Amino acid sequence: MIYEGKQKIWKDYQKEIPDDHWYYVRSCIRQNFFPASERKFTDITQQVLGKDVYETPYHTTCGGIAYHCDAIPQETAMTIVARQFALMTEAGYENYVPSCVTSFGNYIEILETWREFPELEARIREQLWKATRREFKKPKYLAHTSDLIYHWRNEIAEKASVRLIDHETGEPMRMAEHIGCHYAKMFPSKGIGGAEYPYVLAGMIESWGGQVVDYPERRHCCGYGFRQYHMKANRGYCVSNTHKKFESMEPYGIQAILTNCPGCCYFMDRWQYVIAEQTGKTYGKDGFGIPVFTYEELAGLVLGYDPWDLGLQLHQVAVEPFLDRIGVRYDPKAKYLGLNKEDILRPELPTNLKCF
Amino acid sequence: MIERFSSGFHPFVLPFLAGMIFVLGYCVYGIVRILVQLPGEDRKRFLLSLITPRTFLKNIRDIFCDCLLHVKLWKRNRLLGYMHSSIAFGWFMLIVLGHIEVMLFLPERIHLFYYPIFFNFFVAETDSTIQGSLLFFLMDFFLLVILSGIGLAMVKRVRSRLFGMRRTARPSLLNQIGLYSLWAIFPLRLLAESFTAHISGGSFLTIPANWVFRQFLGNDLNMLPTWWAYSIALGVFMFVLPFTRYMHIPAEMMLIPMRNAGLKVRHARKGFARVQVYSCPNCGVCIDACPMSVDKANLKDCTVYLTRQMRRGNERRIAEISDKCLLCGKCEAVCQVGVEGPKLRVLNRAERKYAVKADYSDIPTGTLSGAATGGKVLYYSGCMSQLVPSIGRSMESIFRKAGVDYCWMDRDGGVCCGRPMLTAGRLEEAREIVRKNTEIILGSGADTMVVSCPICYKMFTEEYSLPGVRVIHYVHYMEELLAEGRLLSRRGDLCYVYHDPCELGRGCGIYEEPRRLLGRLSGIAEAEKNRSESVCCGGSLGSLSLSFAKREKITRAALDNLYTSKADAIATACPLCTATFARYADRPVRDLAEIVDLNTDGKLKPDTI
Amino acid sequence: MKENVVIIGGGVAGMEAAKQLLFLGYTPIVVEQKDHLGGHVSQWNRLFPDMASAQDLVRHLGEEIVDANIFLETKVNFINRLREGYLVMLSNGVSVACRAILVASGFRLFDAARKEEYGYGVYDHVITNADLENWFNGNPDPRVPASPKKVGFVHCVGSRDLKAGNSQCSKVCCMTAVKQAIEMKEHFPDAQIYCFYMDLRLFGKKYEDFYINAQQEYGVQFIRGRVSEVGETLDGHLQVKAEDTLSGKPLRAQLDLLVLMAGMVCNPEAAELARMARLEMDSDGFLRSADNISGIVGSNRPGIFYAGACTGTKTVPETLAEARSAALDIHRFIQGK
Amino acid sequence: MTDFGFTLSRSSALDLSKADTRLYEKLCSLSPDARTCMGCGSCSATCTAGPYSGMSLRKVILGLQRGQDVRPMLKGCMLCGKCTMVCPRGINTRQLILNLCRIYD
Repeated sequence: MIYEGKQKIWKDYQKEIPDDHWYYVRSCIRQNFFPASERKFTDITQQVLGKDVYETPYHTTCGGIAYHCDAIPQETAMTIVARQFALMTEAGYENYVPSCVTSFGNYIEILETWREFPELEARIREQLWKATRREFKKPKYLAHTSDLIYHWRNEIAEKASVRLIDHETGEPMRMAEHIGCHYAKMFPSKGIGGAEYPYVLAGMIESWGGQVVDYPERRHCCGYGFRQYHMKANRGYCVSNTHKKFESMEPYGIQAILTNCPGCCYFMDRWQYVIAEQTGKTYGKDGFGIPVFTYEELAGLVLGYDPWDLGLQLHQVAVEPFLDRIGVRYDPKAKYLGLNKEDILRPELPTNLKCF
Repeated sequence: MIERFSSGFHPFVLPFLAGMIFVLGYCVYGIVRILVQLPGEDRKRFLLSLITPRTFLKNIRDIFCDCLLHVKLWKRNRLLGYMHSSIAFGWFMLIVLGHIEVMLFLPERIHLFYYPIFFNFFVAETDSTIQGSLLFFLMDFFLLVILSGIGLAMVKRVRSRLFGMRRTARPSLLNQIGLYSLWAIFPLRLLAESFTAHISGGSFLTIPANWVFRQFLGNDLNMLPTWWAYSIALGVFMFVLPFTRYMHIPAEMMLIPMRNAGLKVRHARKGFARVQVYSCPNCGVCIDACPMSVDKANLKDCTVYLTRQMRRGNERRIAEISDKCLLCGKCEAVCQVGVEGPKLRVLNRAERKYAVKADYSDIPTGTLSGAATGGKVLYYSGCMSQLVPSIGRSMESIFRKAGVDYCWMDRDGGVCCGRPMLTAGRLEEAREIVRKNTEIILGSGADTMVVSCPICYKMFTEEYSLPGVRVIHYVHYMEELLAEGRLLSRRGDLCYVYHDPCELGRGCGIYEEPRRLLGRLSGIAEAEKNRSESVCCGGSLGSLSLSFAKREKITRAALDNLYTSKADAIATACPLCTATFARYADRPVRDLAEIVDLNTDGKLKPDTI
Repeated sequence: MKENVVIIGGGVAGMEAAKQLLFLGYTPIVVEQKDHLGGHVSQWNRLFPDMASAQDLVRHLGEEIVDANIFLETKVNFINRLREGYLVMLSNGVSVACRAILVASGFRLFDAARKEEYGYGVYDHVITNADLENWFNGNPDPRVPASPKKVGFVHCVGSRDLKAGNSQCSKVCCMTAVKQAIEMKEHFPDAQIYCFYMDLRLFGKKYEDFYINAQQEYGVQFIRGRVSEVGETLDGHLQVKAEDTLSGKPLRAQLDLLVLMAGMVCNPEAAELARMARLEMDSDGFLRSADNISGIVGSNRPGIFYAGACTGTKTVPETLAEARSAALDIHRFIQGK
Repeated sequence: MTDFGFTLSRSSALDLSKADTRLYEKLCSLSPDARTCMGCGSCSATCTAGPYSGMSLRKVILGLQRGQDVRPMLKGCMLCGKCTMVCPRGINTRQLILNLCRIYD
């Protein structure tokens, strides 16, 4: 691998990201999968970094899942998105940041479609007006939340109390990054680092002391696949894709995976359990899996947040071995205590995948 | 005549005697072994035929004509015929006359079978009699005949072209020993008898020679050495005989009765096949006949080399020769002895084991629904005809013109007839295909099956049992339609040369009917080599290993033969020949069906068809 | 005094045209940006179909044009239209008045790094056809392993690819791949060579023989399917993904070396020239010939002619033939016939 | 094994690096012209056995190159020789098939 070659490509794929004043929208599924991540995003940006990140409880889904499951036509998705933009316009913001990669891709796809077919945009404006009496301005800047964390990665690194370094050996942690398909595969120029060698997550890992490890199936889908997953009969196909990724990853000694997509994080975490149950195979050390983190979680960890406040107990794959490696202190007994310090019950332990 | 030695024995006869005993022993062993190898049914049939008067007489006649007089060879090439019959028949006569001499003059010595051979050494002439002079004259005469034959053989050895042979088989070392010892026998006999002639008497050859020799060799010291030499030559010849091509002499005498008994080759290496292999005289006629011989690389793949390699047991070469052959059957057609080269090859192929067995269970056999009911004609064009669509189209047109109620069995592709599989030596697979087709044909309810491909036709007539179905070749069928007036012929102005497809001519013996049919419709010319001498087009499915490039030479040679006729176009009756010739021919190539269709009208007016 | 003809580009087209113009009695002025003549051919090793030496061709042409005015490391600064003819200002300060200009600016090899998924410049063992020729010329390349066991050739890199900005076929790459595959097998007899192709466009004299030979004698396997992505394995091998379209199945292969058959795109300098001399560009990004059948070497401006790959992808013999044709057309133009 | 109602599906991908091509190489040593197949499909289009058994010589050769088991297809061949007639590369297809039927073990 020629690192300079990658740097050259990264240089070509950069985008302008304003430093402040963002209108923040949440992801549908993340709020259920990893609710703490979105909460911590606002914490980190607003409190730690002191940025103006605004959100409103009135925003809805972007329609992306329904669109990718062929449940609604694109025009419907466009009208939903138009309403989101209207909310942003009404709040007085012009920088739009969704927390979901599919939303991000959906917004970009819609904006690019409108650019190509202005008459469609006009029709959507009309439909939005008829339905809600709202008007909107298109966002001046559109970024994904991972773009923002990437943008502020060095500021986070400066404030960090933990680095992605094995505190026993001093070696950088070996980490893989996994980018959601809808982040840059459709519009490579809209992602940091492009589609083939995206830099958005790699940049965070590098800034925070870890080592990015490439493996042949890095670009492969996580194994969610929207409508494939939503049909139970097709889930074997979904998990096979994940299996393929982990098989490819296996020889590289990867200690954690960083993702920027709600589905990827969830499925790469959960499917490890399914694979372990079906094949008996686990991919981490000593029977553990490989923990899969969101960028907010990783940022939270290096900033010294309590792992259980970051919601790491909601991961299927045990995160403790990773935390031990990088020297994060935690109270094992507090793992299954809720925010109110009361017991939230314990999950049943899997047969093959080692968990706590 | 009196005996010179009261013992009736001299040591010089020992080499001959030993050789004779060896060869007789070998032959007895060989005959027993072959009889054992024959399947029981065949053995019984063969032994019965030997005592059946009709076949007995036929055997005698055939052996006399084929082995001694070489009648077939005479018909083909007089010079070669004379050469072979002079030696064979002459020698035979010497032996017969020798026995007559003994019986006449010293009947008590007839049980010593060296006596007739060396008669002149053992006797002294006391008075001359008419019978004696006549016998002596005949002895000298036949010796002269043999010597003339040997003289020709020597010339042939150096200048085979004078005998109309471009190529001859290269003899191996043992064969050379056999050859030279055979050549030596008769001059030595002449010398020996000549040296003895003043004692034993002689005739026009030996007496003058004796006089000449005595002029400068005043004593009888030369006598004994020449008789020794004569005996040794005979002994050597007989000792090497089983290991040389001269084995064909006894083997052929076994082959003829076996053939007359109606035996078939059933195993590549045993029984009848073995007799055939040993019967090959290595004359090499098949080399020139073989269409592959246009390419020097194939010269050693003719039948003569197959039999040689089979005698040697060289499996690699046997496989190579067996696989390469086009199975055109010409070597068999020209063979003087009747070695079935193609059949031996197919059986050799059949010896091979295949790990992947065929499975045709997926082929449905009830597919001809709505096909023929009684009286309907089933037409089978064969796989290859699909690559020459004009054949099927013409046949359909002919059927329509003649008002025939027909069903084209394999219009949209059907089951192969099985002959390619059979000739590849995969007999079980071929049988399976035959079973499938039999089911389809019998299930169709048709009573007549017209076959246009000679490959398929041969297969259907030889390997199928189709009770109630008349399998008819399309040439015959078209002739019938013309004869019945259902088709009206009209002469075209093209002159065709007819190429005999191997499978139709040599394969099925159909030579004249296509010519008769063609002659009614157009001008017809003959190529230099025609009928049973016809040259394979080179496209034959018989060959397993000949590459496309190597076939081209063969095709071009076959075309060159056809061009000798100066005809405007080539007619043939085989889709494979048509497709193969069309690739390189400089003039149109048409199948008979197409020509018939072009040059006939139906009884019905076209608009009512 | 002999009449000047400016030839822009000192590749084989410019050199051949210069040679013919010298013969016809003109003074060719060859303007070449690089410090040597011969263009791309001078970097090549052997030329199909006869495996002739590329260097020899360039050397022979060079020997033939010693009498021409050759300006190396020189660019055309601007071209002015005169009453009759043109005034060409060169970057070395020379200005030439001439009645005829021959544009022989050639092509540029597609930048294979732009097909990011193939990892040219990123992975250790990915090279281009040009890199391989350079290696054949005896120049060491660390990307070529000492004894590769499996080598892949990817056809159509930057050709027939809208996403790469070139929808045209580059015409020579298929044959170059077959040639290079054979040469690689000659260098590494134990290696298995794979060619990943979309269509094999082997259109020229004896090209098909090369193809058959590559299959039969060199055991090169041709896989119909475009490589979709390349990854690097732990031990430095390349993992290539494609669809084996003839099997209808996805296909993976681990290779030791991957050679990208970079296509031909128009030299960007040609666009600059076109702007200066008001020449028309064609939809394929190359200069537009007056007529694509009978007037390949003509332009839309009187006195300006084309030769070689500036009007489209060309083989070397086609380029040479066009150069001769252009020289003759220039002669006729100047003679006023 | 926990029953999830679905299982890992086997990858249909061909792995050239893992393909066992010994049989293909063996075939090529017996029938060198097998290498010259360019996948035109003439043989399959004309095949007598094809409609019954799915026999396709093109797929047989390709399958061998990819290390697949091609026996099921071979079983249907009747050796009729049409493929030999139509092959533009002049491959002796019948010999190829016979050789292949022999070398399987």
